[in-house]
Amino acid sequence: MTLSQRLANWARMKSPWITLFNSGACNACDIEVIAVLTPRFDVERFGILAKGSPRHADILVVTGPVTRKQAPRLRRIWEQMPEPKYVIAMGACGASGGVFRGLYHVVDGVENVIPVDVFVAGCPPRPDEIINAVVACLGLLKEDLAHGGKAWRTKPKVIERVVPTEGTPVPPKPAEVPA
Amino acid sequence: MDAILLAVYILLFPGFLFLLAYAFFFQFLDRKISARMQNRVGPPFLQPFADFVKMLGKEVIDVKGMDRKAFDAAPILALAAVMTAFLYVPIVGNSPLAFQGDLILVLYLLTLPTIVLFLLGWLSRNVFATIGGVRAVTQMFIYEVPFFLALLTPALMAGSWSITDIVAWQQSHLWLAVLQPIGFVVALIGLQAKLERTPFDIPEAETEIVAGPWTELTGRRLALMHLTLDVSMVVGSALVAALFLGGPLVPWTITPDWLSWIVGFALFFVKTLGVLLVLASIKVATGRIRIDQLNDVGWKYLATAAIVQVMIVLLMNYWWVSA
Amino acid sequence: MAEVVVPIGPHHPALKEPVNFKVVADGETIVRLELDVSYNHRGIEKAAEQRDFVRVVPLLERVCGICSHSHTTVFVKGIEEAMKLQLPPRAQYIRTIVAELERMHSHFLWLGVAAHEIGFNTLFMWTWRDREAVQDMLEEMTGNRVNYGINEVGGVRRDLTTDQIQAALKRLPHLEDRIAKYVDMVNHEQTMMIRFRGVGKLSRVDALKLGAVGPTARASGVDYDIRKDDPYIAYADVPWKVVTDTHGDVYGRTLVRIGELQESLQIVRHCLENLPAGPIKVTSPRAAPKGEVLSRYEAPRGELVHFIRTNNTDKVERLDIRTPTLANWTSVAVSLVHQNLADIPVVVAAIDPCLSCTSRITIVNERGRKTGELTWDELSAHGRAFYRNGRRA
Amino acid sequence: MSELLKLEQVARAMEGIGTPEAVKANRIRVPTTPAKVKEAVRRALTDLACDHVVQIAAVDNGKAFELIYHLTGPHRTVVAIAIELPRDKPEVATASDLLPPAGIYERQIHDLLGIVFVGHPDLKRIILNEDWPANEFPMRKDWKPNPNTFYGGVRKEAT
Repeated sequence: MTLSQRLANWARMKSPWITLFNSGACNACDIEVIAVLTPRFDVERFGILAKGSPRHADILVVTGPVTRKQAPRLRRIWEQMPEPKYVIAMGACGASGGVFRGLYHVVDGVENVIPVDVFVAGCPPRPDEIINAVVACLGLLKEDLAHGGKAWRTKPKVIERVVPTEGTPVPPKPAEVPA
Repeated sequence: MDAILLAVYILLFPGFLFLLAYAFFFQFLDRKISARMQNRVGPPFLQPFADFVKMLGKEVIDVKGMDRKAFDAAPILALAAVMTAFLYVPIVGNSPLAFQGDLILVLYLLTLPTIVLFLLGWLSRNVFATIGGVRAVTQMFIYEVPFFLALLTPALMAGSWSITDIVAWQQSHLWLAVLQPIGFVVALIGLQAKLERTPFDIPEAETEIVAGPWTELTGRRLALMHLTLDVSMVVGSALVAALFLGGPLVPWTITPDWLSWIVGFALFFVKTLGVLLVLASIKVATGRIRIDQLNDVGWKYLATAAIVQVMIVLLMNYWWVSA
Repeated sequence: MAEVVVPIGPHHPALKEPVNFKVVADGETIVRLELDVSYNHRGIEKAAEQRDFVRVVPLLERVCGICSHSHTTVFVKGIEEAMKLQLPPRAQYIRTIVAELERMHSHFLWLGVAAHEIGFNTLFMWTWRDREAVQDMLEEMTGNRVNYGINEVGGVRRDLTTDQIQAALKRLPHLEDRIAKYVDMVNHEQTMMIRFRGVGKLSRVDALKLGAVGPTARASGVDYDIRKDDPYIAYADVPWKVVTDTHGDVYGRTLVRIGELQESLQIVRHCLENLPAGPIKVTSPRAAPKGEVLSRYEAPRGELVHFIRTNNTDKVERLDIRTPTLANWTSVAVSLVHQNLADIPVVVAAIDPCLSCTSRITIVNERGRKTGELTWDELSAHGRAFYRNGRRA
Repeated sequence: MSELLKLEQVARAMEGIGTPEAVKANRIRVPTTPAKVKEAVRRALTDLACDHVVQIAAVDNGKAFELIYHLTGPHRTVVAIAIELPRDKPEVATASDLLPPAGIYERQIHDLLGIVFVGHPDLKRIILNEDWPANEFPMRKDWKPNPNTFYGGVRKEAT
């Protein structure tokens, strides 16, 4: 890689700016993300700053199971962010809707609205787990730059169905499992 | 001075490259001091440089129906204005480009970034940006008068409109900060307001109107505007250091030429750091005041203090001349 | 005279949670305020009807992250009242300790966020650093910094060991003088006094008429506090007093909250020192007899109410949650009219909105004039006109 | 902190409207009919010195809708005025002119249960999102989400 490429990569690794978006969460994750900025966990020493406007941010931290009213707004915020952008979905709600899965006003999980790069486990995840997630996201950024964009790791949307050989019992499709 | 030395002066040493490095160093120091005062660790040394390079690499987003060329040109104009202002401030010894009235030119060039901010707010077709831009101009009307008065009183006392002459005058007299304490305080507060830092960062009030005029800036435009703010912080503190704290000259003359340059630069370095320390502690110790409160503070206290200072200087001039 | 419609939210740095204000402002003063809050509605009340008493407690724990213990305690207390269960005193004391610790960490959090709203980041950093001490205490006792999961129908799931109690007692003195320091800082720091005094004023009559609750009402002289009016868990036999103030503005609410911080600290110390021995839970029957319970609780933000109707099954027939922030929205909307645009975050933060509990809306129309969307040149014309004739356009 | 209301006090204030019964020491329930609920609330505000609406609870018990107005005051007793509304035409007069915060509570009940409050200044959508179908009320016992209507959020093809 040329010198300027390496310099650009170094700079992107050293100053990830995050912006926080609460998509209908119980705000436990939000206060943990804000606790990350305060003296005990202080992320400014890694160059992480919390920016107000999505225009200035690189990483979008989404908390909560996306409620139906917040989904279009989450989509618009994600589209407003300038390229090399990454999304961290916080906690169990971000991954699958968590304890609110299946409720009538909730779109389970951030995955159904915007493509997500890093999931953080926990309800709420501890501040040091959040810092670990940002570091993992930076690792992902490093690999993406090496492979030139995210195409290499996005799994294909359609999952082909494996035709079972006869004799082996076909597992019932999830819908058939009695509720 | 022949052309090559002048080119080196403008481009290399106290000019373009040195100013960039010094601006990054100032931003690092500012963030480190305020972080330590808030009992946090604070950013690493190369953080401002990393932020700048990262912002350069980001995608540039143009809002629909925006005048692209003007939006691109505005940050460059602001940066250029502030950088030329730095050439007239004496750093090492006397600045070779000094002429009678360069103080007025420097003050004018320092106000250009605020007008550019207003322009950016207006061009970016965003309600937050417009209100931020209108607030930036309102704030400029308020602090500009006392700030100019406070910076012009040294010229009155030293009897010349060139910064280099004022610095030379202070070589033989007391420092102007001692002779004009009120002017010094008003200048510091005005500088804090010009750089839109916390007690006066009303246009960019992050928690009220997202990011004010900065909202629609992305990629290299944002990088240039951040750089403009850092450079204007360096130029502002260098100006206050030169006018009130005696600048880089020492009362007794040092024989070998290069040694006096080094001593001059060391003095400049220490004095600008002192000003930065004061600015950073003001930023940490106070919250943001509203635009109408700034109006009261600006006109009631700052303006009257500046006028009183001018009166005192005129009286002192009268007695010295007659005595 | 055209007005500027400023949308603040739902994604906005001042608001840690999604609320959307359509503020109709004339220059810097607010004429009309449209508030649209229901971004956090998840349908918890419907889900609660399908979960039995064991599985509904974790769900109710996550109605709101900051007052999670409040929601579980008020629900569990209601079910125990319906079942006519008699709880061992040790369980009541442990619930009170965790409740008051949660009030302390919530008020510390609020103090930091309120300072951040006016740009005073140093106090934000300091208060959140001290809050970590409270978080450590909670984590040692309940195993988690937030969402403690210590309540269940019939008692408490974890016991307090003596060294946990000693560790907690050792931390209290340090917190005490930190709180004292914040009291004199709020009274003497210039910019905070300018930005907090006289902002968002609410008279005693208005506070009662508009149904304000908690610190917002107590700052205007209303002395309603459920812990005193309808004592529950262990508040009856703990010596403490209701903190009220008469200023009625954001400054008054700050004083009330810091006063409550000091009271909570005394309650925690008292409960820790004379924690009664005995079992920590009692076995509860699976189903609750038919009945209707109005369970009230003093959450950090105000009076939280769970209306529970049970029908001889192990599930709730209806759970109606009325959260404190919902009651405060009307008063904040009224007290914001005529204020400055820059004061919105401060006044909104002053009621310490917990939007995860709330998802309601109100419209306050001050002079009822029609204000349509503004075209671009109307806006710029307004800007010039506004400043040409000195802010009287 | 005046002492608790007596049962006879409430009975005297509410005679002609409903017979109160003391559910608990500090909670008195007054069942009444939808037509007289506004009069009951007005009397509670004036005669019984209630000045604080605790909550308006709305319950769908399968057969009909129940509305319970909880009011309290310096006497620290909760006066609960309970009414029952028919399932087919659930209408009741609004209480938002007497109790300003009731404006919010009634709009939420209208959204979730479909009870119409006659005379409410603007009974617009509050709690559900913009493109939630208008005539579906999620908190009703007989409501089931049917998969083919679009309840809001981002349409499938947009992700």
